Amino acid sequence: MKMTLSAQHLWLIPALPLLAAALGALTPRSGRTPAAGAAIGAMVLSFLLSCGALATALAHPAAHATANFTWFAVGDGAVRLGWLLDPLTAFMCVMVSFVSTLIFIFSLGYMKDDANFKQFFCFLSLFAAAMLGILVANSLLLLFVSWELVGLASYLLIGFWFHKPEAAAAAKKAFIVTRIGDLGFLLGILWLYDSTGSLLFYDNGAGVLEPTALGGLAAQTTLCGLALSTAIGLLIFCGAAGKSGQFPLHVWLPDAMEGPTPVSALIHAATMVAAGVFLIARVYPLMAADQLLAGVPVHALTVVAFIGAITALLGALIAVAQNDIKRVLAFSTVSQLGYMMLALGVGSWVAAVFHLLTHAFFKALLFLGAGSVIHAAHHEQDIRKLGGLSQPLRVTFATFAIGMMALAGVPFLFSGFWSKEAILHAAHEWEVSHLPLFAGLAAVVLTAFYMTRLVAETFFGKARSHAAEHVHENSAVMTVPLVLLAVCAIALGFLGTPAFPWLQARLLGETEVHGHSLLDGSGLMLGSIVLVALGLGAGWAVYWRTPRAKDTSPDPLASAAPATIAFLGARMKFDELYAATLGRLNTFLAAFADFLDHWVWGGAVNFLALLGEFSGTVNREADEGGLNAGFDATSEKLRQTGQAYSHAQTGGTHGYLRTVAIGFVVLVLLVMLGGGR
Amino acid sequence: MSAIAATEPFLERAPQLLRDAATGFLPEPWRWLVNSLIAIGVILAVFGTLFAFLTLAERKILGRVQNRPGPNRTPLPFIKIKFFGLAQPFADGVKSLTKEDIVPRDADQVLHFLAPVVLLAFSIITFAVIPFGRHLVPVELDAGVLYFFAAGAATELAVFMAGWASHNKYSLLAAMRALAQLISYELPLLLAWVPVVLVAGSLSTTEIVTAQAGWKFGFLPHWYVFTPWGFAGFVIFIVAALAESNRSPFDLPEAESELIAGHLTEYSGFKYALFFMAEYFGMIALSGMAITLFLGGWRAPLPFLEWIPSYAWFGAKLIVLLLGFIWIRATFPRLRMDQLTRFAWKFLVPLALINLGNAAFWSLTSHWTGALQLIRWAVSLVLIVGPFVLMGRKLSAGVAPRVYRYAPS
Amino acid sequence: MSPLQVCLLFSSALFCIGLVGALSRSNAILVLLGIELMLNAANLNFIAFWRYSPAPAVGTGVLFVIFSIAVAAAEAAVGLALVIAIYRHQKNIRLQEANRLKG
Amino acid sequence: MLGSGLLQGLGVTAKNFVGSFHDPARLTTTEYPEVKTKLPEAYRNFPFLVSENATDPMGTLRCVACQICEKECPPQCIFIEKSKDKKPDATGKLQLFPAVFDIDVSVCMSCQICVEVCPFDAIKMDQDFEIATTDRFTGLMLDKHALAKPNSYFHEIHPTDAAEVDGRLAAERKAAEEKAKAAAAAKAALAAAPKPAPAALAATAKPPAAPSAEAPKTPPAA
Amino acid sequence: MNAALAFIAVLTLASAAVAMALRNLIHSALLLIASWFGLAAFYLWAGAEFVAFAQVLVYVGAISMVVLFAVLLTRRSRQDLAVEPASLGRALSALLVGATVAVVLARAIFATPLAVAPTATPTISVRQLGAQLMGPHAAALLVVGVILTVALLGAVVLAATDRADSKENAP
Repeated sequence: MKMTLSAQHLWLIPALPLLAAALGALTPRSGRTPAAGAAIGAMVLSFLLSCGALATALAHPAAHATANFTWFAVGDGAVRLGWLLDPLTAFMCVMVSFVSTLIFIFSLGYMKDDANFKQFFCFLSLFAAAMLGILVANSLLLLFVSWELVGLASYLLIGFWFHKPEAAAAAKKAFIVTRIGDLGFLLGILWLYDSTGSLLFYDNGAGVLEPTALGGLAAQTTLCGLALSTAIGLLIFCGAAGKSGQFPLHVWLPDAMEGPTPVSALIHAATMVAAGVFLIARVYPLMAADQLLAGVPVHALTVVAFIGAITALLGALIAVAQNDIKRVLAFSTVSQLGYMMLALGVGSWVAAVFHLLTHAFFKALLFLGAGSVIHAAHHEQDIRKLGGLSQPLRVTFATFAIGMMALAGVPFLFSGFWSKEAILHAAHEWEVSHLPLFAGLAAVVLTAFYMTRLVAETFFGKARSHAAEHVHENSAVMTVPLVLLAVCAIALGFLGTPAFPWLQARLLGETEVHGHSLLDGSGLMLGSIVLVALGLGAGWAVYWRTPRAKDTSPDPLASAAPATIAFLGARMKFDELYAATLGRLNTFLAAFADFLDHWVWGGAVNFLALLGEFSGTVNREADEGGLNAGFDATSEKLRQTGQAYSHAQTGGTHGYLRTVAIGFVVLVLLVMLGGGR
Repeated sequence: MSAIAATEPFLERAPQLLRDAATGFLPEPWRWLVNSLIAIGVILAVFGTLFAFLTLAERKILGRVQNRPGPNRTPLPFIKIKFFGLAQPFADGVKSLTKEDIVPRDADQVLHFLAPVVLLAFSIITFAVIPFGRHLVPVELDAGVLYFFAAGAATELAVFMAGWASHNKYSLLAAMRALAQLISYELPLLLAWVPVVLVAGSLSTTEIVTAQAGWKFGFLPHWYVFTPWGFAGFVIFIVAALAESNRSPFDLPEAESELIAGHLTEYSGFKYALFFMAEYFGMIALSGMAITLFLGGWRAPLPFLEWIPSYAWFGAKLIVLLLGFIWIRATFPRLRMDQLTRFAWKFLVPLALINLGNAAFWSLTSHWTGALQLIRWAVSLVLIVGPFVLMGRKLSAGVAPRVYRYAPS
Repeated sequence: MSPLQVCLLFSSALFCIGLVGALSRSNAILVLLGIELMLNAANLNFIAFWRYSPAPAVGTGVLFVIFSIAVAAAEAAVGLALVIAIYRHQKNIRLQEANRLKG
Repeated sequence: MLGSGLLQGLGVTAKNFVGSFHDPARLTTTEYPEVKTKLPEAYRNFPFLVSENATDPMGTLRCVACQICEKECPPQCIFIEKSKDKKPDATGKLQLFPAVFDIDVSVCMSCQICVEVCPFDAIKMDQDFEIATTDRFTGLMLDKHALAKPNSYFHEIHPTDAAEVDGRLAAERKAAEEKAKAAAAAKAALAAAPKPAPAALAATAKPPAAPSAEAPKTPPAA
Repeated sequence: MNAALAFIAVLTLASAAVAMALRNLIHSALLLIASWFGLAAFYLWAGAEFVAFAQVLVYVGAISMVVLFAVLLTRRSRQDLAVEPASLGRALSALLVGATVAVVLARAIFATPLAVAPTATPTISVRQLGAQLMGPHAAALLVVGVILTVALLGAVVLAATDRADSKENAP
């Protein structure tokens, strides 16, 4: 029986890993196996549920099945959340849960001898839960909540080895930089809520992404002529840029490599960084709403496209000059994300999602392969010290090679080629400008080059360090995920080839698939194949042919262009730039605030205290002197009269009774004679 | 008098017919006067003889219980044959009349004479409201029950007078103890009949009796004694009645072993007999009221026994109750003063109060039918048995069960 | 002289007897009894007015008397308790000597 | 439970009450004047004089006025005057008889010494206690006539003693007769002629003597 | 009807007056109780049955006991009961005040127009009284209940014997 999962039960997918995380948190430190078991079990279960969701989504791809509910009601306004099920969600859920499951299994082996093994799995399942939360959310608010949880999980995982100072610093850096992006995102959300009154994407007609709201947003223009939807779209893009490590806010991603490799694989290759792209894909109608206004100077998507292009180029350039195996992969992720943003910018979010899915698999494969290498080489990460590992690490080398070829975009067999091809095709059709296309093509060459450099340096030639000499293949628990990922890296490509764009059709909601022949790609495909071959050839020529002798022997490229490589090696000095500009601004503002607090506010409070004391003394003086004397005189007179009356108090009951009787008589007489009637 | 339906059996109407025959011809004001005089006469005659034979029955039953025949000697005045000592009461009467009536020199002559008179007067006027038969209610009062206990309240006054007037510090002391007993048992007595009034909804004795009409399941009469709170109220009423009329376990005041004859020490001759007559009248009145309140007054216990006249039923129940009193007197040892008051204040009063609550619950849930009826019964039962057992255990906490060393167990 | 006036005369006479008794006797208990008499006189008034009132059904007079009887009972109890307390202090209950509260 | 003791008590009295009507063992009171209880045999009250038969009590008194009892009676409450003439006793022998035989019952302490010392079993202890009188002087001075009671009454109140005494007297009488017969025979033999004088023997209606199993005592010295 | 009223009035007034005049405390107490009976008779005559019985039950049953107990408890010997006559001065002043009050009251009775037709003796059934008591006067009933209990406790505390006192003010 095909297990189908309706929108109402969608929340189960993120809930299970969250439960596992909670379980992990509660079990004592020694409870290693239960925590791990719970995490993996939860991931497998949510993967199965995701398949069910995918089945329902594919049944009627056009529909956006939602299940909304009221979280809390304040006065007459109510905050409503909900779950959304459509092909985009389903594909992403399947991808995230599958990759997470494999990475969890991999980290069983990788983290085996780590002290707080239990926490690691707790944080991982927390992260997976948050990521799935983003995917299934039908409301920007719920999405934002999961977004922050993902940020928190990445901070915890990056800073997992908190006893290493640079890991703690990297975690803080990642968290702060993504927070800057999230600030923009939050402003966007607030503005959106203010203007449309609701944060639900699809709320049978009243949702934000539905035509009525979009029309309203697109119609209004705000400051400097921007359409409201564009302004909100740009703000949301800030969040996406921060999280996906785009151009201005990409600095944290390479440093995030301080965390354990499965973390890098999971978060900084497959899922978290993809969250930004998913977000833009999710709110794509909002971003694309202002296309209609011809006169409007800036489109949100054009900005996205250019940022994407710059990041792709920038990432690829820096990756070439990195010597740490994980840093190279980090920058390659930055450039690939640039590619996805570029695809979104040029109008084809389907290509972006397709590249995202394929990239997730082979990048996770590469990272796990790097992890396997590091684990085998006793935590040696510098490729200059490695080398000659192809023989001892046979499986790792094979899977790593597949990953490299997919990333580089070796034609036809590997998924990377097809998804990158789709992006370049979309960039080609973009009528605004062709700059992003050229940047993309340049990045293709560079990607192929630095990947071959990486493979050559690590796997070929002679082992250049003691650690590299006696290396032995890892256990099955680490190699099986690699093989699985390798299979996916290859197979996934065939889902979206131009001849049979099944994935694109399903994502767009069409039920039948009409492909077009490979040839009418106006030679773009041919061009890209040539560029890939160029990149591979250059890489082989420089690094493969004459592998480096010792770890200290100079890098051939560095010797060729020392200045640029050094500059690229230092990540284009962005950190120093930021420190110089933003850092100093921040310190100045802090100093100014301190001054204000001490002198301006402090002074006012002290003055008030002084005033109170002064009035107290004046009051005492007045009271002591004038008032008492008069008061005592009157009370004395009162006492005397009381004394006089007390003589009537004889103590004899008869006397009292007699006075009562006489009083009564007098009273009655008064009433009778005094004209009472 | 309510109109006498002609359909009722002859015996039922007999008393009325007799009386109307006797006073039919008189004009109205006089006819009422004569009627009431007749009523008074009848009551005094009937209950006078009942008193006489009650003393005899008491001595015979006590005898029989102690395995001795009891008085059976006194021959009827002129006929020699002696049977069962039936003439005994007349002999007692003659004896008490002929005995010398000694009055202490320093006694307060007026009070000394007044005490028995007041006591007897008040115990007799209590008979005015007891419905002896279907139409045999001497006086139909709206607050009949209250009248009954108001009259009863004056007995304490008489006891005090007796105690004080005989100028003897022992009898004064005994009077004080008797007063303490009477007062502490007046409360449970009053609290015992309040539930009946609460359920019956009226203070008039005739309405209480009519409220107990009818039978449930054909054989169980609607008498209040057959309801849990009714039975508890009946028991408390009887115990309090015993105490009020200074009988059996509570006969401390004139117990021989205590202060001679208590406040009656200085009395002899007919005044002494008057005291006894007052006590017995009190006992008869209280049991009459117990019958009216709890045993369905003059109602027949079973439907097919209706043909027996109502006053016969009242008489039968009265006899049964009085024999019960005598039976209790034959059985129970005398209670010490502190046990007596502790029993009243710490056991009877709280139990009566709880019983009041119980009756309130009963009347509030009167509309329950079917299964609820059982629940109502069960709750009412528990409401009474629970406190009874708990307080009972607390009351007899100090008293360990007697261990007879030599007597065979 | 209507019967109502007879009743009122009766009650005022009773009241004055109580008053005279309370004023003349020095024995605390008799003073209390005098006051008790005055209270009863008041009750008598209520019943008299109720008896001859246009709307006897509404037993306000009767109710008032019931409450007054209850309160009088409470008052008598407390008063006599006081008398006993006084007796314990000064071994006699002459009111003239019980004036220790004078100013 | 508080009430259980009370109910048990009532039960006991009820059982007693009912029992007293049908269980003879329960109702043991004998209504004295009409029903007299059987006095124990050894009960004794004041002495009485035994007369052989009820028809002529004065004539057949066993007492021969030997005044032993008068002398022995500790409180000296017996007063006897001998008679002038004699009358034959049971065995035909001429004996004196008391003219006056008074016992002051108010003084008698019923010590039974008179019975023990009386050789002729003439005085026995009576069981009649209903001798209250209003006149405490003459009323309590019982004379011969009041004291005499037939032997049959003696048998009623002291059956064993009576039987024993009668047995002994019968034996004596038989012995006396045999001696008399022997004497007569001897005299006959002597005088061969004189016709033996018929011994005037008052036929005494003697009840069949109890089988006197014991050996006949030697006749007391006359 | 007036005859019965007059008879009752005379009896009650006589017993009250004698009660106040007597020297023997017990006799005056008992006479006062007799006057209470007279009052109950008046209530009966007026038709307020319930009040009459309540009066008998409360006054004759309970208050008489309290009074008599108080009389007995506050004397050292039998002579104490023969209370010395009120001093002439006080008696006279008392009579004077009493007389003035009586005159004023009588004047008030005769002056105010009370002419009311003698209606038939109204009867108020206990059920009506009960409804009144439980209905509008329920609060008053509860308050009276509270007053009685407080008075009861107060009386007990006030009249507690010396033994308790000695224990209390022991250091």
